[in-house]
Amino acid sequence: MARRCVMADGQAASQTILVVGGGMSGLTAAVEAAEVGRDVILVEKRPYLGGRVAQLNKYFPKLCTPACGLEINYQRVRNNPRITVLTLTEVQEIQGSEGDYTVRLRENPRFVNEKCTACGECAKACDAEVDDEFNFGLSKVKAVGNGHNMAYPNRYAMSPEFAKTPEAEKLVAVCPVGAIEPKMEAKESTLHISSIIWATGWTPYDASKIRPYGYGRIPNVTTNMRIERMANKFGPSGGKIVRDDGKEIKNVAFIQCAGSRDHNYLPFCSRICCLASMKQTTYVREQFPDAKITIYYIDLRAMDRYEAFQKKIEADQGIRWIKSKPARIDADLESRSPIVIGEDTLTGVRYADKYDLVVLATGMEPNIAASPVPASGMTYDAYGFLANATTGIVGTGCATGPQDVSGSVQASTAAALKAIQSAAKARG
Amino acid sequence: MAYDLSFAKEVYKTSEVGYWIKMCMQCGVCAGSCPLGPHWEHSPRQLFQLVRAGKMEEVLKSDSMWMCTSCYNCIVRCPRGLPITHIVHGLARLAVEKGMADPKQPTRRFAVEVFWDNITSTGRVGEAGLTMKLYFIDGIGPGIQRGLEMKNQALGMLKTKRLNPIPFRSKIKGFAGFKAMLDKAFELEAKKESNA
Amino acid sequence: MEKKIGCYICTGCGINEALNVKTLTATVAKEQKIPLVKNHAMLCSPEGVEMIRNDMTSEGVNTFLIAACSPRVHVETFRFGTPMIERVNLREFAVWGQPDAATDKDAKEDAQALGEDLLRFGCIRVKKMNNPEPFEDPGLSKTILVVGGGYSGMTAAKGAADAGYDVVLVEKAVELGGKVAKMHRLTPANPSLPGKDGLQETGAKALCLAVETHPRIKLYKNARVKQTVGAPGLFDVTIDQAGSDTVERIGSIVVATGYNLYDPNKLGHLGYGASPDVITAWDFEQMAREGRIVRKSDGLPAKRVAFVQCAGSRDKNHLEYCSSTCCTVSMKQALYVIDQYKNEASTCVIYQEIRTPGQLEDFYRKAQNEGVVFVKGDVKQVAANSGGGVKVQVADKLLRGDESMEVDLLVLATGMTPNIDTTDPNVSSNLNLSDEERAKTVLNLDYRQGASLPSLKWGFPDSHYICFPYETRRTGIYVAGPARRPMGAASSATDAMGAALKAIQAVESISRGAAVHPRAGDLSYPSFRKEGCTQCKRCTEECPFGAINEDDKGNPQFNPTRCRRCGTCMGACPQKIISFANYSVDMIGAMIKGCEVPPAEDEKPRILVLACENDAYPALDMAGINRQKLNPYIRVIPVRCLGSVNLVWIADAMSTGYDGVMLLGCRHGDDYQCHFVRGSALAEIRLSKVAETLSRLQLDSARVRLTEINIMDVDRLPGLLDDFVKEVTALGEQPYKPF
Amino acid sequence: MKEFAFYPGCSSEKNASASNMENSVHHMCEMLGVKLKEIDDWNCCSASIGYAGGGHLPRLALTARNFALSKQQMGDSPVVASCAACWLALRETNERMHEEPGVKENLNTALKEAGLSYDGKLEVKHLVELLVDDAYVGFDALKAKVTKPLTGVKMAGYVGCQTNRPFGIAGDNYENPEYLDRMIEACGATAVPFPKKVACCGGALAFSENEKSCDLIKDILQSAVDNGAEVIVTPCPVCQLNVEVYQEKVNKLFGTNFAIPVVYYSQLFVLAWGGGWKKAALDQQVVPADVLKKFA
Repeated sequence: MARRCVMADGQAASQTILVVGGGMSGLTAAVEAAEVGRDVILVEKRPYLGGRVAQLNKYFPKLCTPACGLEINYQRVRNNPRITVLTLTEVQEIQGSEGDYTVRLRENPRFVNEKCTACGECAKACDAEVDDEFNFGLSKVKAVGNGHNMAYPNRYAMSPEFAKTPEAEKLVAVCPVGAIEPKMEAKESTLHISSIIWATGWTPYDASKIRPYGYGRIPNVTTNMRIERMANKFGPSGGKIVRDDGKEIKNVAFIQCAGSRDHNYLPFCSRICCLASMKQTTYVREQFPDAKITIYYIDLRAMDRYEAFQKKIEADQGIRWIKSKPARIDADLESRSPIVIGEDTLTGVRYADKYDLVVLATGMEPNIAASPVPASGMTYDAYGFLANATTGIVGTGCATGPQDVSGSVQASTAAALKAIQSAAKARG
Repeated sequence: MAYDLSFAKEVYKTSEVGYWIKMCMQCGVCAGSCPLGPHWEHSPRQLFQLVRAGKMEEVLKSDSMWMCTSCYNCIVRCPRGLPITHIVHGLARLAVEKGMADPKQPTRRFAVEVFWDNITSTGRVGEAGLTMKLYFIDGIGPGIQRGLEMKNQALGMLKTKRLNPIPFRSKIKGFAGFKAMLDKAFELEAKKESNA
Repeated sequence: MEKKIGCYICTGCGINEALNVKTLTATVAKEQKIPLVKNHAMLCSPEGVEMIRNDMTSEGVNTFLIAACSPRVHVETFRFGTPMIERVNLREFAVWGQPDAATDKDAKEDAQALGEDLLRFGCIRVKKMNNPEPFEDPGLSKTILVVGGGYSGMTAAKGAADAGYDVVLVEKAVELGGKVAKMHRLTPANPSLPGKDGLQETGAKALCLAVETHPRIKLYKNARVKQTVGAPGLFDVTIDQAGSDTVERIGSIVVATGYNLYDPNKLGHLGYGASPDVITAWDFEQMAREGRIVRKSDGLPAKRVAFVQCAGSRDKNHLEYCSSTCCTVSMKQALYVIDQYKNEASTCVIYQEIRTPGQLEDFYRKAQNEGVVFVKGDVKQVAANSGGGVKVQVADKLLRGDESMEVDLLVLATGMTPNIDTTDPNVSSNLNLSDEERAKTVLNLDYRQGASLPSLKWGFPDSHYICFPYETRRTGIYVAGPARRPMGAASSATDAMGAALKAIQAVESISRGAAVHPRAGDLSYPSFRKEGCTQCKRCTEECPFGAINEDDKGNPQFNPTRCRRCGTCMGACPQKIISFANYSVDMIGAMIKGCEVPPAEDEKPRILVLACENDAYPALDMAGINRQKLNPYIRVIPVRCLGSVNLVWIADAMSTGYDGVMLLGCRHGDDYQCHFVRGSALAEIRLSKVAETLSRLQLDSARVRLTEINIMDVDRLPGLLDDFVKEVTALGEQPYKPF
Repeated sequence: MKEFAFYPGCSSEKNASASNMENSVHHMCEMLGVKLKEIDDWNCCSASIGYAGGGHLPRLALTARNFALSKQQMGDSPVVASCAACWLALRETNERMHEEPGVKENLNTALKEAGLSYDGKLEVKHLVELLVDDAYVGFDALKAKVTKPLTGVKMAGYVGCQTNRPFGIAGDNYENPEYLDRMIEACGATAVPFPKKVACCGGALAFSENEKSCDLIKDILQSAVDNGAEVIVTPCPVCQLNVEVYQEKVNKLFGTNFAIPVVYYSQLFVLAWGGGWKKAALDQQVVPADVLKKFA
């Protein structure tokens, strides 16, 4: 992404729209606005676009790959000269008002310049490994890499810690095109912007905070997002859903509302988890045709036409649906299998059932709660989600509330119109 | 007729933190958390739904509340933040007040007939008196039998100087004020109930 | 302007090591007769780009053949202000995809042959390519028509007007406002916001006023759309207002016709009709609005009210889907009762699942906190009480038994159905509606494929796509609000804004002559040679977007602004008379024939792969990036969509001596992934008929295969290709090989 | 170190069931230089069983009186408790005075009868909270005093309920608190994995429905033994009493053969710091802690 913020067609910089966050919501807002004919600057703090969606194996209800829609959106970005993408970039400060914002950006160093051809020689030569954030720490990756194999832009980046080491310097000579620059520094820049779309998305709720479920303490208790990575054939286990000891999986439980709808953790409903678990039963079924599956739930929330997806999953006779929020998980130390304990509320029967694998359907923590919009006058709800009250700075996707993909796209398309309205007002 | 809310409204108003019962979403965490699960008839969540359904008799005659050991597992896990332990205690108290608690329920007897008297008669627990009274609650015969059953435990405690054999103990110094305070507290509590 | 081609071969990224660039250069210059060929060690570097730019001024180069890396990278690097550019993917296919070429002499030879063929394809393509002239029409309009003046319609109209677009709003009722204006209060959009946890004013009055007084909104109340003729940018919409017709020139359309309530008369099993005190949520809303919540039977105060969820919804005998808003609507209505009767109120919601997604969970809590009781169960029996009110028997799932309750009112939370006419355009009966039937449709589209919008399921014209929820199969027409999918007011407002944006995007794109999603920005559009037409109607029938009408004689009438540029018409045409300036049957045919097929005795088969550029091509590309060995005998030609594959190309391939043809495209069927809806499905149908052609040529039909591929199939793709090559080779010698 | 108001509770009285705790706590604090000043004329908190006889307000009034006395005698000094139930009653009363409408006012109306008042603002500390907190004592100091490390003894840290839920020691994880294991390790002993770490012993039900309680006690003992523990360590007087004293009853009911000593953390410290058998009150064990004898 060599391009700087040069506006096409000499459109006044003050009519440019800034989109913060390059996940599905931000991408959509950016391309939808650009395809109307507006100049858009899309900033993303990671080295690549795609956000959470890029980590998903499949979408519900079609069970299709998110990479397909992402590819189309990347094409739309590539082919549209009105969009400028700035990766590794964060918004430092926003001043001004609707139609006339001054925004300070910080572009963190990639340590690999735009000459990079993604040939991979540096990674081959690099011995240092770091936790693979993309795979939720399920694996390690080289300290220099492109993030994941579908990454866009497909350009390498180096971990900042590694860049400081002498090993990083050694890679300079390895690169055939002279792209490695361990001394690269952060850059600050200032932009003039008419309106801003805030689409910073979500982070999976930290399951280790849900103490009764013992994530991190009890073996073979995992999370739904980790299952997405495991089930992905380019994931850390080559597409296999696995236990930590590699033993066969015959009996899997999904625990809904793991952290959500719970005043101890996230009091709101994360909206997607019911459908995500239903979807994940198909991963399990595909890999383990005879596996027993249990879903523990409070209310099944397959809204509107997703109901058909629920019906489809319900047709799998190997799934038990238990209306119950499990009280806790115990460890069976010998078998390394978790025991789920609770009460089936429809029978009143208490259970203590052992599973080979327990999947916590964790919810969405809004990123915006930890990193609010660096502007004054913003309104947030009780959980840190952005209210859509402010004109000029428009929240969308999971920055405003838990959303599924198509809801995020819907809201982001709407956000593009609001941003354009701001520009229209600025024009007078 | 179910779901007539008059009993529920009474509980909301008069029972200790009873108003929290409104907030239960019937997830079952409390039931799964309770160590006395194998023994009770109604889990906390069931009691709450019965309250909302207006089933006064079923609730107040249930011995489930008396199983509470105050372990607080339900409180810390309840996703709706219900102070379940206290609600259950409140329902037990309501059952006592309405005279609907099973008179034979052993924990009720211990709590109401023995323990409270024991502590309020002097200001502090008299362990020997407490134990004796509990054993002899049904008269001399069963008392001796219970005492014999627990003989070894008592002897062990005696030997290790952890049981004072003399049941009599003196009152705390400020007993008069202590008593007046409790009387006032009971009076205030009764007022709250009559306001319902 | 005369075409001046410049070919630039990059020698970086291992191309120079793996391939004989001199020979490649000669192939372009001598064989393909493109004299301007240059090499550069790193074409994507500023120096490389500078070299090309210099040629633009000094040599007048205006058409570019970039033989370097994948077209999926460096798009912006090689952007020269013209669509007249072609990328030859030497790096991914002939270098990275041939990892053993560095060590194996045969493999190196194969890679070289592959590189040369790829260059030949590129050369032929640029030679056959013409600069697309954008479609223009002086009559193009940017006015947006919004049909429906309810909450969604008004929001869409105001949204577009506030962005500076003229809007025509048609409302069939005498007044604006739709259903929301007739509601007492709304559920909070986000109850977790400070001070917004309770019932909200509808705001309908203010919105109506804003719409009525908006200088950019032209309002037709008491009116309906009588007919829609034309195409996006050029729609002529006849609006019938109280019997008098007006024609408006319209650019794009938002349909926001809202919903209907499920007919409660079908809900006898839930007690409807058993007593006047069993009413619908809508009737209850009206009561609350009038401020008198009373029993219908005797007018006495209705303090005890029960609400039945999923009344018609989630029921295979009624509506199979969840109507999405009923749970919160009932909570809202229970709060009305509590608001009116305070501590005397007794409300209860009989439910299956409580569905309060997102922050709406706080509204559930709010309702509970106000005293609403929730009963999970099924209504078994409802009977009128002699003294008024009803007795309801519920199979109570939490108390695990039958329970009876007495209430003053039983409110059925009836589901919603889309207030729109939709049809399946593939069912021919829909095409032959009577004039009377056509007149009843929402838009009465003058489309050869029918007057209605195509539906997805259950009559909702929702998009099939997760990533692109506004896509419909009628370009420039977008649906918003509960007409599209069951949703409440807050979602409808967002949805309407999104639909308005898409409508604006459509008129802006059309004004530039550009396509909308998914080939956004494409300036090409189909043209056809009328004299060659046999009126077979395949193009008019198969176009997934209904873009092509027919005249009285059965000749196709193209509507470029309805077109998405997939080329399905081009693929359908047996006469090969439909083409784009930069994509045609002739062009691809020539590329196919341009491959240098070795004679049979060389034992080097050639397989033509026609790959969908959306998913299959990126998958092939990724395989190269991953250094997976791609079978060196395949020759990949990307196509816009498998729908654009004309069967003549298969004949071309066979007569050229290819051993087999493989079509790689998106999944079709129920969960299709084809971005042009039916392209890959149509290709499959066409292929089923190719056996005949092949047998005429004395060829085994196994030589041609369609395989569904998605972008994630990178791992299995090389194996699939190898297998196909093996199977085809096993069929024996292809008789049309050159000698 | 400053002096703290101390609420020992009924079981810590002379010759009461937890007098072994009180005796060892006394010596432990002496060795640490922690000064605890007993609140004069304190009364019973009614523990976990006062609800039925006392109901809501009278029950809370009991603790409010103790607070009021402490305030009168010791000003703003935090109130320290060593008994789980006493500490919990203090924490809870404070919390409910702030969170439940009317409670603070009503309690003061009642307190007025005894010539007292309380604003709900005194800080409450469990004795353990002083030990684990560097601001007061801290693990380093606990370790530094060890002269007779209890090397080689395997112990199950049994935290139980009320020092753990709902408030927890210094915010430790109530499903898997770690402070007790760390204390065991600080004494030089070995903490074994113990799944029943936070299980309930039946509390006051041991009195009224002993069999039900013994059911729970058996599981706790079994888990400790299964995991190789030679000693069970606890901070809670009810836990200690129930798990120790009813072993014989459990053996009778279930045909088991348990004889595992159950000691307080305070006893361990006194022993490990060289305080000897008597100061550690280890002579007050119903199930003798012979395995620790060699450290006396």
